[in-house]
Amino acid sequence: MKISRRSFLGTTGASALGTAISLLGTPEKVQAAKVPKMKTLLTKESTTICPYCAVGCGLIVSAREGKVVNIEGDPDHPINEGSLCSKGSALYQVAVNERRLGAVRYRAPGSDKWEEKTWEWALEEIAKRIKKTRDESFVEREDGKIVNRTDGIACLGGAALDNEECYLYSKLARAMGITYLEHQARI
Amino acid sequence: MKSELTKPSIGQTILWLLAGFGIVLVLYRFLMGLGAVTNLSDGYPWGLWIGFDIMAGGALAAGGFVMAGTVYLFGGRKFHALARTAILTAFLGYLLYIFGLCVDLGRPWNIWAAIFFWNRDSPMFEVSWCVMLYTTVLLLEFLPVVFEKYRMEKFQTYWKSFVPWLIIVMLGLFTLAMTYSFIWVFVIVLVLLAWEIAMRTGVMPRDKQMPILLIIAGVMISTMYQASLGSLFLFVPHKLHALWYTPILPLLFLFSAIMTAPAMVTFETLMSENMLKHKANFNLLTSLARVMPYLLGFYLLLKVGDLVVRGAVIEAFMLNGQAVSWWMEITIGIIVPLILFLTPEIRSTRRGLLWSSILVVVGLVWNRLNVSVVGIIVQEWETYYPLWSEIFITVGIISIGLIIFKFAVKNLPIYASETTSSV
Amino acid sequence: MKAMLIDATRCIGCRGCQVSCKEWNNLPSEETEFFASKGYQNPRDLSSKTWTLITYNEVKVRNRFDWVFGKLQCFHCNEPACATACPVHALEKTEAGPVVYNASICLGCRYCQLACPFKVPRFEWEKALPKITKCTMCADRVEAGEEPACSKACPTDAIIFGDRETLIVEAEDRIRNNPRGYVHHIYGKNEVGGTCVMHLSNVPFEELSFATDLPEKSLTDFVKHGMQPIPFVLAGLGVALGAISWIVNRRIENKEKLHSEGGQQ
Amino acid sequence: MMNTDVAMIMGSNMAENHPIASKWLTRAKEKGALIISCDPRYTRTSSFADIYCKFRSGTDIAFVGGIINYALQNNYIQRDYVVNYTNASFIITNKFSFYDGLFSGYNPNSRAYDKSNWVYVLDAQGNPRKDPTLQHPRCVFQLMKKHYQRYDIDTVCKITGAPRDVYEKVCRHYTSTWASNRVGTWLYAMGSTQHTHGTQNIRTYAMLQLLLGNVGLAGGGINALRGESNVQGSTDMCLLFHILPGYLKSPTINDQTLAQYIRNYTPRTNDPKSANWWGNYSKYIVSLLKAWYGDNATANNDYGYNYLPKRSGDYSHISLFEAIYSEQIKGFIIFGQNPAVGGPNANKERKALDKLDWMVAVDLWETETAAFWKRPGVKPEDINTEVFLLPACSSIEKEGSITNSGRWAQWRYKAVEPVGDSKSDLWILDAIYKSLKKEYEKGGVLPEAITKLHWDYGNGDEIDPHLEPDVHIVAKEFNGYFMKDITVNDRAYKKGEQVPSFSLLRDDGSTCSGNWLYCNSYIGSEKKDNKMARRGKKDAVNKIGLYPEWAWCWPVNRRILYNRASVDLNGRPWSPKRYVIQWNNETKKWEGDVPDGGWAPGDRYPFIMKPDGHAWLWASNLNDGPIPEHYEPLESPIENPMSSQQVNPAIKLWHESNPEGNPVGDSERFPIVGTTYRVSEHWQAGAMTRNLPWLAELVPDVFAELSVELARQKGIKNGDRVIVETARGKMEAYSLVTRRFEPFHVNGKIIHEIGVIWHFGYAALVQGDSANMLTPHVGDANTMIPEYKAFLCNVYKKEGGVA
Repeated sequence: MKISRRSFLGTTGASALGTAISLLGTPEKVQAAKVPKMKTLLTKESTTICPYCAVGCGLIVSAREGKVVNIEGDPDHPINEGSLCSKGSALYQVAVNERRLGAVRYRAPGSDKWEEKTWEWALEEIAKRIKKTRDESFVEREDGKIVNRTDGIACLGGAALDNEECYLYSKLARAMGITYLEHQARI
Repeated sequence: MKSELTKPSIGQTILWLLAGFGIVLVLYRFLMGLGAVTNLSDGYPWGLWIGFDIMAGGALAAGGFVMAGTVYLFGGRKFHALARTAILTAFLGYLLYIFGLCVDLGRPWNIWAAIFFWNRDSPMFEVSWCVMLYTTVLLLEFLPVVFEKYRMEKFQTYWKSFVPWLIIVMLGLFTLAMTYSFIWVFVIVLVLLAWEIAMRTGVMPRDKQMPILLIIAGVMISTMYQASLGSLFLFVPHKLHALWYTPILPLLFLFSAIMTAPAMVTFETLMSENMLKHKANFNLLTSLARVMPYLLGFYLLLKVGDLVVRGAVIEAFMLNGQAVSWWMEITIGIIVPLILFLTPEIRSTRRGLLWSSILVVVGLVWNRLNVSVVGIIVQEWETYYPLWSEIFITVGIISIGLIIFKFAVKNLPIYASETTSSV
Repeated sequence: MKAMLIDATRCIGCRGCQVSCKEWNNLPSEETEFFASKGYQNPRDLSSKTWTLITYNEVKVRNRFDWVFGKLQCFHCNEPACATACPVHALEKTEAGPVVYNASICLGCRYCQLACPFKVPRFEWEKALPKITKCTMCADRVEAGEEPACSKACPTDAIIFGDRETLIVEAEDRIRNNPRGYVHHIYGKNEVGGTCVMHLSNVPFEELSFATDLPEKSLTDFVKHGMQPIPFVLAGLGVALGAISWIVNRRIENKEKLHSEGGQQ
Repeated sequence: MMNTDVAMIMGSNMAENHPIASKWLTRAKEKGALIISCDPRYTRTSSFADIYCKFRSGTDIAFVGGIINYALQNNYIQRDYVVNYTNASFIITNKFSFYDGLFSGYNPNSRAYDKSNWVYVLDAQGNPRKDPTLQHPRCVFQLMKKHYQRYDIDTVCKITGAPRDVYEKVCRHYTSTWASNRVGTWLYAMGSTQHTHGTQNIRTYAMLQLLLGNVGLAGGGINALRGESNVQGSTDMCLLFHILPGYLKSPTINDQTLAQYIRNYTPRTNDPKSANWWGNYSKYIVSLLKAWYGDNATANNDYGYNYLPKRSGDYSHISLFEAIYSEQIKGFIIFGQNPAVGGPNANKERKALDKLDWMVAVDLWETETAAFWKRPGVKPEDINTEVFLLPACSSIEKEGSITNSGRWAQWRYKAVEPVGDSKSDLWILDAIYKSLKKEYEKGGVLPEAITKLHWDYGNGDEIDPHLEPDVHIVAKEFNGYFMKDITVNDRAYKKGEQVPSFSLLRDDGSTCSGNWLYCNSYIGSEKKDNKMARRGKKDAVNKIGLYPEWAWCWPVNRRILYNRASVDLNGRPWSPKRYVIQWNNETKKWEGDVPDGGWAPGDRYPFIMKPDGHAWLWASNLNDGPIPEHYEPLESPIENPMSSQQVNPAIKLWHESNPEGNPVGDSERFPIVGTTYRVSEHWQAGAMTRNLPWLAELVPDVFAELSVELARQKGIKNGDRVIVETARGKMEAYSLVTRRFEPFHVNGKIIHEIGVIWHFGYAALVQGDSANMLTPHVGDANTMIPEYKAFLCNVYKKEGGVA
């Protein structure tokens, strides 16, 4: 009868162990997966309009500590209602891109490389160039009639500028007497 | 012996070089990522390493549990001499296997997670537990050799009394992990306890050296393990070629592993004979060989029968790589050795036995590669061939295994046991 | 359970979804080459850096030429094979619908890749500390009550997000209202037990390179019959092995006893 | 767009280049609208359309002329609309005739018409004579009918290569919008304008839309889908040689004084029912001059009129580059444009840059234009141009407004500081002006034009890198403010107060407004008065998507132009369910959108910007004919089947004066029609997209699309490297063999067409050859917009070039 007593003890021991573990909880559902928090939490949001085509979609820029965290469609905007094409969706990489120009560059005649320059230097030099070319190529009269124009300088571009910038560009170019003023609407 | 050590043979030099090169490649893999040393891709996430090292390696190490079972459970005591080799090979095999697994795993440092995060539905979870448990079992089975060598009788006594309880806890936990059910834990623990108590009380005979529970656990876990390697592929009815995909894949894996065990033991014994100039008991091998035709024949029936039942016979007669590979597997691994083992002239020579066994082993490796690599069809433009570095890492791991094996048989009483502990 | 419905008849192939996915998930770009075998499609396939991808399919159906755009991404199965396959629950289906990933316990065994019927999980082969990656259905956004980045970006509402049941009704309505304009099948409604990303199309789904030979039952069911017998086998083996060894050893013992007794006698 | 019944997309690949616009067509489609896509190539837009009709590049006039003929022959026209709101009933002088592709009055030497041969016959009061029955043989309607009789379906299909059955279907469906309650919209873009007859292309669309009564209605009109975010705004601000902000004409040598100028450009009418809005011309120009020269602009100095340059000739893009090439122009200032990729005959434009003394380029990136001196195939040491490349900041790093295609001016805010040392263009312009002023204060030629400019934008006279100009001051200036205290209609306005509407602008110097069209956009001194920044989400009552409280739309927030044409003579909308405006008989007021003038229905003609108040089916002011006629592109594979005039007789032929600089190819050597276009993933010359890794990934290489048939003929496989060659240059590209291009059966010949994307160049993250090395230097007869969309080329496999 020793046997049965031993096995009985063993059995009770095992079941006691089992109950102990079961009190700790059955591992029926192990929740190991984690859902991360939105990356736009605690960011400063501002709206903008897409700089690509002229549909004029609205976007929301989220920035944290002066760095862009996310750019996505503005769901309140009546034109795109939050949606964006591939270009609009990639706007983030316009803001965060190591290929962006971060300094004034100058290429001397005949040189094969860029040199970095300061704004002060560049603006002064540019003003001198403009003045020289304008003064040299200025036509005051043609066939005896006043024309007051600068034939030696051309201005191009602007379809990606803001209205305010275009306006000033237009104003400045005409004041310089430039008639060769064109931009992307022509091509 | 000494002269051998001072003047290593050419073979040994090559072995060391291959092992060293393998280690270098493994280091490179951990620095540069898997992509740097393998041709694996998202379409073929598993390649040579899984197919050969894990699938085939795991199956080849099955010699351990089959021989242990035969000797200690099924009364094949005359094979005791072979059992130790088999256990050593299996233990070594599993150590290398774990090493290989760590090379293949993308995040091996997380391997602990498998102990704590249970997913009983995952065949991979079962595989990982089986590997851990069976390696422990093999270690426990192997320890007496060490004790013997260093005459640590006290440890041996502790070991003998401690092992059965450890086994019961291990299997209990394993059952819990696989079922999440305390009823099953209770059942399993009860069964094992009953045997142990029966043995302790003398109701049941017990082996003097080996705790039977250890052997039973070894066989149980191995069975689970071999089958679960097959279960791994139950997930891919859409990816695995119809020649191989079958609901009885776990059974086929289990049976082919058992079937290969005698061949593997024969092969190992004969190889170590050559290597160590040690004469093995040839009669034992021939009696093993007598079992082989039955095993092979049954396996062939199982495979073909399965094809017929699933109506996939036609697939074998298609003109494609898979069909060719299937025929190679069947021919080399089953039909030819079946004929060879049935031929007494071949069966009774060392050379004949060696080559027949090799064919069976090759056939098994081929089968595992077929299931895990060749039979997987992902996208028409995606293919997989192992990169040279994959092959060299595999070769390197095998070389390390051989070096350690040689070291072990030289320094541990593996074959000596034949004389000291005849049963 | 939240889900997405993708209607190929509305898609214009602008790839806003593809880029917005990268934007939201901070995914790097791939260095690609012009991929000539399938029109404008690029990159060639999903990868650890590309979780969703538009495919370009030139199709001629019923004598009408059509250019149809398909979208590849995680299907977020109702019973995901990847999550079942994962030994450690590193991949898991959340109640909200998305199947999410936790790298901190992932072993990198890549069994999920093998198990997934849609070839979705991708591995970072080039990294020393790699991860499994895939579309998360923007689980973070969904958790916060927003829709995923791709469906939000879609200009033509080809991707819509909502409750799975509602979307199935919507899809059925679309087919009913325009029976000539659709293949009468909601891909993902029943495939592998149902998925949370469903597709509608005007051309057969195999033209969009979708797997059309998938079973209707969940892949997990295929594995179950391999996993469920485990405790029975364990218990059975325990009993059987013990019994066999008992019988065999007793016989041997008896024989030996007989032997020794006989010898003694 | 979502209000339409039929949408015709022609000359635009909207789904690719304006994907968000397709959002609204999808909505229309949901409501049952039919989408028609006409394009030489099956595009992403076509994939989304119900009907796709192919036609050969450069044959739009024939294609649409055929539809006009179909409408006229079957009487599918909205008669009330045509009679009352267009000049269909006007009688034309008997000097007009048309024979073999030429209108009367042609002078082959000057390649120009004497347009007096096309004018209206006037009655005793000086108003045009009309025949409301439209039966008079010389009325516009009958002349048109006769003209387009020649465009029968067979002829059209022969010219365009369109399949007959599909073409008929297009005609039938589109003209179905003649019914007053059905509306069709017409969407076009650069595919229509970039031709030697681009203006006439658009005219054809407009004529058809007028005949069908589709202009001025919600879901109607002809809509240009513009490519650049602010190309509308920059055009409103008139960065073009021929106009000043607000579409005022830039003075020419013949406008010696302000009075002369005003006289020359103020249209007159004697018809009391014509609103003749441009009659206010003098108010707008004087207000502009006041904005520019401020207190220095007085009645005594013609408000500074003579500080403005007077032009004598053509200064358009092509002429500009010809002038650089001939070394007339020495200095070049470029703000965010990349002609080395985007200009026609880009090789030549690049070479032209070598001849400059200096160039100032302002951009976010190092563009092909800025880096022209290190382009492949040249030695930097041979190029003596000085280049200043100034870093501009991106749109989210500054504040300001932009105007979209629908004329909505919307405000953008600054989210983060500019990258590195980059600055807003506003700051750069401000700084350049201040530096220049400093130079001219020391003297120079006509320094007053610069020094007397009114320029004070809130950051002082010194250049401070950290102080941005106040963009609100600029916005308030172009809106305009009162220069002195005045009282208008019993309401007193203080000096400095914002002008609330352009109807209050004056020509006595008491108001200023930099751009009269933008008057009403910024109506007070506070930031809340900036109507461009409004975010009201309320739609119009009948939900037609006007959102009158979102941002601001010129003029005076009017969302749909010529909306008085959307109602009949009694003020009842043609299509009541989507009315834009309607006359309420009880309140005697208009409801809905801001009407084009508040007069009661029938009191004024709806087309208020035209001196005769009617929409012009007949346009006697165009250089190349009062009604459109089909001519072949400059380079064409066939002879013009319509007449012996091969090309538009009124275009300037640059190759005749300089055959080497501007070579033209013939169909012997170059039998294939080539065209250029964009893809959704890249934008314009590519600097803004090819530098973004995400977009570079999508389209990493330049490619040429060609048909399966042509590929077979040339032995080209999908993915091969091919060479596309024209008389001007050659480029290398990947081939994309596709069934989306099909050969055309044109005039008994099989004509192949291939297309190349043009975004690529030798700078930026991903590079490739520029398609504009292929395109010719030739422009439209009226606008000088270059012909990018149709040229002749050849294609062959690059030896050893396999992908």
